Amino acid sequence: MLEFSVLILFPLFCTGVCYLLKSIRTQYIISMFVSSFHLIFSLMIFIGWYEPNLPFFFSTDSLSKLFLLVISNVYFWVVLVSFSYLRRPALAKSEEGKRYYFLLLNFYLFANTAAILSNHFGMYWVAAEATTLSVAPLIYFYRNEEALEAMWKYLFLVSVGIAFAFIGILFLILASKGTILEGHQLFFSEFVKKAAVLNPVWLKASFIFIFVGLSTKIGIAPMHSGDVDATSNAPSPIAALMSGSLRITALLGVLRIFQIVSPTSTHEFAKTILVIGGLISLFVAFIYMFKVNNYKRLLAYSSVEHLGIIALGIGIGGIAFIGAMYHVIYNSLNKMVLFFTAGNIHRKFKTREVSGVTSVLNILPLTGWMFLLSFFAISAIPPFGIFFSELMIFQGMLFSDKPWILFITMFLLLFIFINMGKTIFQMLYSKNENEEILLEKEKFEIIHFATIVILILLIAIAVISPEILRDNILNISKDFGIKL
Amino acid sequence: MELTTFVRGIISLLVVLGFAPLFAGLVNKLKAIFTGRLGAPVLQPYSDLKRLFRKETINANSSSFISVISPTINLVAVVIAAAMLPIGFERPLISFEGDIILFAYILGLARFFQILAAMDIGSSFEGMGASREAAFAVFAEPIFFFTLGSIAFISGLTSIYEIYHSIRLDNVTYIVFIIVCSISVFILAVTECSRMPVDDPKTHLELTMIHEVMILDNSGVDLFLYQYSSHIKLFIYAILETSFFYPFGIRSYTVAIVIFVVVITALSISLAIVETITSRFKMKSIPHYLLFATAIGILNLLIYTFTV
Amino acid sequence: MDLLFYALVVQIASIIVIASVRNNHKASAAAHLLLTAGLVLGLSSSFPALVFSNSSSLNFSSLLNPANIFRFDSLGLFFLNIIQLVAIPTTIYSHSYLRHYIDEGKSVTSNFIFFVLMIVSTQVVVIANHAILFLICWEVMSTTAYLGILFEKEKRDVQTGSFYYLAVSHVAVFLLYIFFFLLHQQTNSWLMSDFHNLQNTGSLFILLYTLGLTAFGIKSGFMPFHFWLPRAHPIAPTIFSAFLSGIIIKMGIYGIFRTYQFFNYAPEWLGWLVLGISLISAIFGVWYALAQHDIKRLLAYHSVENIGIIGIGIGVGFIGSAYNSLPIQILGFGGALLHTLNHAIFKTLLFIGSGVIYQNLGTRNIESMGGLVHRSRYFFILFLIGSIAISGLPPFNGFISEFIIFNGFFTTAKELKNYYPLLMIISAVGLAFVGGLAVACFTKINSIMFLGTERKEIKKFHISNYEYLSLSILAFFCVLIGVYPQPFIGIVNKVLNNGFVTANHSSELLNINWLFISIIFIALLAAIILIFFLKRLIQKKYGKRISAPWGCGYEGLNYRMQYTASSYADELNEIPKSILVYHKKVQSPKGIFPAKGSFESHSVDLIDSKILLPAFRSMSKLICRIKFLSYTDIRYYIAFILITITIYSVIAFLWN
Amino acid sequence: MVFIQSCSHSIIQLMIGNFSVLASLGYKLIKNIMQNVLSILFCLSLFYLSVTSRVKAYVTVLQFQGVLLTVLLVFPFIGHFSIYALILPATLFFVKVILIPKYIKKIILDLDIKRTIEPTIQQITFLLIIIFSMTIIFIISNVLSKSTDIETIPFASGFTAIAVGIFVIIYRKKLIVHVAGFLVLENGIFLFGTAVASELPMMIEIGVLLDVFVVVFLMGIAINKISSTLSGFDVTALGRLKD
Repeated sequence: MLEFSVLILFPLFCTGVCYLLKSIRTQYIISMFVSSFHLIFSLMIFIGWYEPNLPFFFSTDSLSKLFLLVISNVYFWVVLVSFSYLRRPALAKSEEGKRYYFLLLNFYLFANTAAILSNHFGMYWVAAEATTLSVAPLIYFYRNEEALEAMWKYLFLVSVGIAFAFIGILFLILASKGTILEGHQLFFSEFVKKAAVLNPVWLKASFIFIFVGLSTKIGIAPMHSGDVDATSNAPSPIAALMSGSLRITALLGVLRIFQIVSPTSTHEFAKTILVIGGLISLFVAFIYMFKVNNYKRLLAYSSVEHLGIIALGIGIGGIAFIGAMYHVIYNSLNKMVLFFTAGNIHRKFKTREVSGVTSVLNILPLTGWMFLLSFFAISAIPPFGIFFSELMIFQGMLFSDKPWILFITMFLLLFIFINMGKTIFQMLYSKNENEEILLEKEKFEIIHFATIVILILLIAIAVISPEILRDNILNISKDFGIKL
Repeated sequence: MELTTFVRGIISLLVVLGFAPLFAGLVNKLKAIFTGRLGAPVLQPYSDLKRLFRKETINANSSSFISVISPTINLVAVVIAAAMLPIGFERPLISFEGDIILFAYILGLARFFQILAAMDIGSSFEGMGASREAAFAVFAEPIFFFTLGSIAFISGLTSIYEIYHSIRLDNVTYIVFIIVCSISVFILAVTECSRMPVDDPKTHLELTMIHEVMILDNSGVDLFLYQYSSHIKLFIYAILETSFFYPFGIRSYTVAIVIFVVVITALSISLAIVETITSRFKMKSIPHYLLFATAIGILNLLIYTFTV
Repeated sequence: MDLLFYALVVQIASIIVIASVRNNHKASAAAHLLLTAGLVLGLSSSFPALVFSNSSSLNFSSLLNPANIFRFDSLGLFFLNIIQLVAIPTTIYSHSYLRHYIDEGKSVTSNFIFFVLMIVSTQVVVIANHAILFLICWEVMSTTAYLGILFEKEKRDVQTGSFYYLAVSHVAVFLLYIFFFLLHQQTNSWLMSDFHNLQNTGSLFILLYTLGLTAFGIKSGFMPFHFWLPRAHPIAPTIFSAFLSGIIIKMGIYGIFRTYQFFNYAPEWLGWLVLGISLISAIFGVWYALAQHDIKRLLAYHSVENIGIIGIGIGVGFIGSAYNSLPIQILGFGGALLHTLNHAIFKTLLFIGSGVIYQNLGTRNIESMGGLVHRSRYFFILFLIGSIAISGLPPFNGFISEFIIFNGFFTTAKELKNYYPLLMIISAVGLAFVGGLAVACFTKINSIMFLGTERKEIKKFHISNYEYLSLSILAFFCVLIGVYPQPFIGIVNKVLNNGFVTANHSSELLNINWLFISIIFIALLAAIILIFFLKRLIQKKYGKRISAPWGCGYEGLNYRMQYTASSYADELNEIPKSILVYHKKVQSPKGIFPAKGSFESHSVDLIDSKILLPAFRSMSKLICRIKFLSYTDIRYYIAFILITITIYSVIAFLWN
Repeated sequence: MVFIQSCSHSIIQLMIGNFSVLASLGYKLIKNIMQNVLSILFCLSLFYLSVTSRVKAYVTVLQFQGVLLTVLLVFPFIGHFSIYALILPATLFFVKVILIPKYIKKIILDLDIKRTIEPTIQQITFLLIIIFSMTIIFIISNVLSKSTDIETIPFASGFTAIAVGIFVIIYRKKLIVHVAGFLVLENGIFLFGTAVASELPMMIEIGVLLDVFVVVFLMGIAINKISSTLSGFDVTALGRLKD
């Protein structure tokens, strides 16, 4: 029960506490407390120092352990920088938003953890929808037109999408009709064990609906729009949260159904669908990169691109699957840095238009360098982690039965890199003609500290390559029936 | 290297150095005769050199040390090139595998410094000459490789001495090949030594000159060195030409000297004839002329490769 | 070899020094000192390793080298030596270079850090044995070089130029990914030492070879992949452009050698392909150079030319390999290796020289220079040595390597007979042509920059002792390798015997009499000096004076009447006008009282401006027209869900 | 209209067919009949939805559907009644029949939204689209029911409701109508769920209901904000976010 209370009940409890407390500082302290506890616990569970035994619809396996650590980590950093973010002066309009900020964050943590630890599709669905609900008001944090529109679009699209995922779950029930699985109430663990008996027609339908439905949340094209709108208009910690953990939570649902599909005859079909989704995502990002004018949107599209790569990796299987798992970790870390630094840039320049941002490296040297480095990191330049994970995915692609995918991917990635680089470098280097920007020295804030630590983490995980992580990922791939 | 070979090599070199101005004088004399003039005596170049030697040296006030060392380098480079040439059947002073490359490149060194020295003055006349020299030299070098080089490639030998020794005049195709080669070398000589129709050494209009305009600001010993090295250079090409017709099988001094004198004279006559009957090309058409020579080389080579 | 490891540590330590010390000047001095010490230490460990010991016995102690991720074979050590040798003078120069910026109040810390990281990662690239380590260092090298280029990042051309570089590196590394994956698949190992004898890979063979050669060829700047060099080199800070041109593009050559080593065999068509591309690179590289007025851009094109010359050597070596002919391989590869060393030396010399000029005059346009020889004669002499060397003229090092390559041509013709002599003559003529153009080009820059009179007023022209020192070191090697090539030939021989040709160790670079060449060159130098002094004596006797130059009777000669670089090269540039994209703007004086006339010439890169950019522009225009998938209306978003589900269902329906 | 007639005729045929086959099965039969009848009613409400042009009618339809679903849920417990089993239907009734419609009505009143729905295509076309998709869904369901044990009519009706919900969203401009469309979709899923089986545990079902309610609640707030800040009630007000 300890783990259950720390991971799930405690955040829920703190949601209530935050509602009662007026002082944002106290809320922050409590949230910090919750998040650090959560992180420590996730880490302990991950390392194996603590063997969790969860009640009701919850349980853990290698996959959820890994994802729990990822989201917990993202959440921790987001909460850490949130307070300094909220104290920024330019947020007069969003006093109301500040009041509910930590409350919603705590609720988000609760919902997210519940989703990840759930062992039941119904539970997963409820929790995943709850994450949408907790994030939607946070998107509207700025209280302006764009944020409102983004929130509406996100809320609506994701709700519809997730409703489709529910249909998919119902199809899964149908698939189990007349088999020994009937009446097992949609527990993953049961389904995975005896997946072979499932009716293939309904299984396919189920996979399609769940994948497409959750795609709205993951941001797989062509259902990426709501996600992109939301990520690009949310405050940067929230954007980081969405890119780094919310998408991952949704991805978990797809992985679950994929895991069920794995031992069946539908496997190849599911893989093909994932590959198609991944390629379309890459293509969408590729198109967008030719006409960028909003740098937060750029980052949101970069998320679409990378989730696309992950989907590709999962779809290709083999070593690419392992690469995709690594990519999940690295991408979530990397996106945090990108969004944090983008938030700093936004604060200084007060615009999201690329054309309005100039000479970041001179005006905000620290942020600028971090931004540059994280761009390198996201472009798979070593020694940052994404290099390694992408390498594995590429390798998997090349030796799959469809090596041409690699060439398409590389072509698209190359142009994404070129165009993204063009935009980002323009922001970083071009001469400053905006007189209003004050040239004061950038202060070292907690957000800088966070970005530096995360970047170091990004290198360290890749270079040190902890045994425990590798074993875990190998276990996951074993669960998915992947032969290496 | 044996001492006697060394001594003979030295003697060959001295022959080249000694007779170089004579050849220039011979050409000038013949040319004068063909144009109906009396002309200066054959030994006039010697007197000229002697005169220059004793003159005061004047350097331009904008010039640098390049102008000072360039004549020296020029002479040394040309002399080293001359030391690689076989006179008669004797092994030259410098002869090793691959000396043909050194030969071409050492002349390139001389040219490099001559151009620099010309540009050193900072006058547009010298600049003009230097620019032309650089441009034409670019085309001259391929011609060299198409002629002498082609024989080297065909025979598989890379030393000038051995290359000439490999020439066999008993094959008809080979004779044709050699004759066309010699035409190419002739064109090369005309270009490199700034003779008609590429350049007019006797003109007095700065705008139309190549070689002469480059040394416009030199005098005294500097001019002496330049003139002397240009004589040597002309003679080098003459020897290159001569050696095509030299029967290397016969090792007799008498025959050697006779043939040498005869061929050199014939060459100077033909040079004089060409200089008499042609006029200088327009500057713009000189590259075409050189490309024409290159084309001859390629054609020649094709004929040879596919018939022999 | 642990010493090398410590040397790398010392080099990296210089980062800490510069980052931690507050006083800028002192920090910079200390850091440079430390870096130089580290490099010298490295050289002192890698040079004996290359020359004296048997490379198979070299290794880090096992603690530092888990799973054999490093290795020290002769090829790697050879390149390691080149890197360190060139890095030392560059570092020395860097000290005085960065001091200027410190004086201006600009922070140089980051730039120095990138410099160090670049040097270190480049060194690790050549000793890396594990393919992934190789790729990592390769990328770190490219990225730090990119960051270093960005020193004056506010400038527009710096942004584009550096970006070209980055994008091209990215393409290259993508190809390398595939290359190494395939090698890994073939050999089931990630260690380069296990990649060998791959000629039996069947259909993959051609793919592998082309991949490797293309990827590394892009990096080294063979045509048509050269376009990034003239973009990136001019805008980089001098220390980086020197290192880029001197070393980093050589890493591509290193890669090509390694690729060959993996297969240990090259088919003949490949030899011809490489030879052809290299000849084109060499000829048009130098021709493009001739049309430039920006000194660094010009030198960048010369890098293309020299890479072409190296490639010619490699091509000859490939042909030798195809026919299993030892002498051809030795001459071809040997010439290429030696030229790699030589080019690293003289190109660094020239780039540093151009950097010194740029720093003093504030311009890279040679048209506005002139008469610098009167400011500093010794500087000119050093620059001149580099120029003569790069033109391949005796008695300096450039000649030696070109000489070997020429010999390679001769030997190929001799060994293979048939139609080979003809093809070899054409190649030789091509190389000779390149030499001629190089002479034209370097006489142009030397005379326009240094000789004549000053075209623009020069406020100050100061060259520090560090700059002299670094230039002198490089010039010393130019002369040394030129005049006394034997030991260097010996090293090249060793490298060849230890990695390429399976011959016995006694095979010298054939029957070339290097001693003879040394004697000739020494005689040449001696004779020049002798005659020079004789001339002095004569002049003392007959008099010597200085006077105004001859102006056809016109007395008012001034600096504007000098020949310009444009006019100088015009005649030659006219010939391949369309390839050079050579434009002229002529305004000739007309009438009785002529107005001001002018003449300008420009050349832009054909691949860059006529193919690449238009292609990219039309592509982005086309793609921007795609409105699909970018609607703003939420109803479309919902419709997409429906459509996607329908399509997927149809796929499911059709699925067997 | 002829088409509708023939369509409904076939549906009734189908229903009667089931009726006669299952006549001997007692309780299960009654359940089946009721399920089918309710599903048909559900479908009819969908037709009404597609031809009406009043916003309030949407709310009424939602209420009606809520009642149908409640009945559908209560029905199985007629035989063995328990308070515990009534929690879910009660919640459903509360949420879908009382809370949400009231809330939507309040929004409509508060914001003074125009009563007509401002369709983007003609009503008749919309109806045709719905009939077309409905036919396809019924045919597919019929085919599928041969291989799996599913109740064709509730299954198909549920699916039709999902399709109608989507079409309402796609072809209507008003945001409040979008919300209604979303709710129709949810109702469809619910109906569909009951057709599939009552596999889901009650906790989860209630969670789902809560989620739906909160979604609608948040949407309501958002519409409020949109009308105040963007001064518009339909999608044309939402066009700021572009690539």
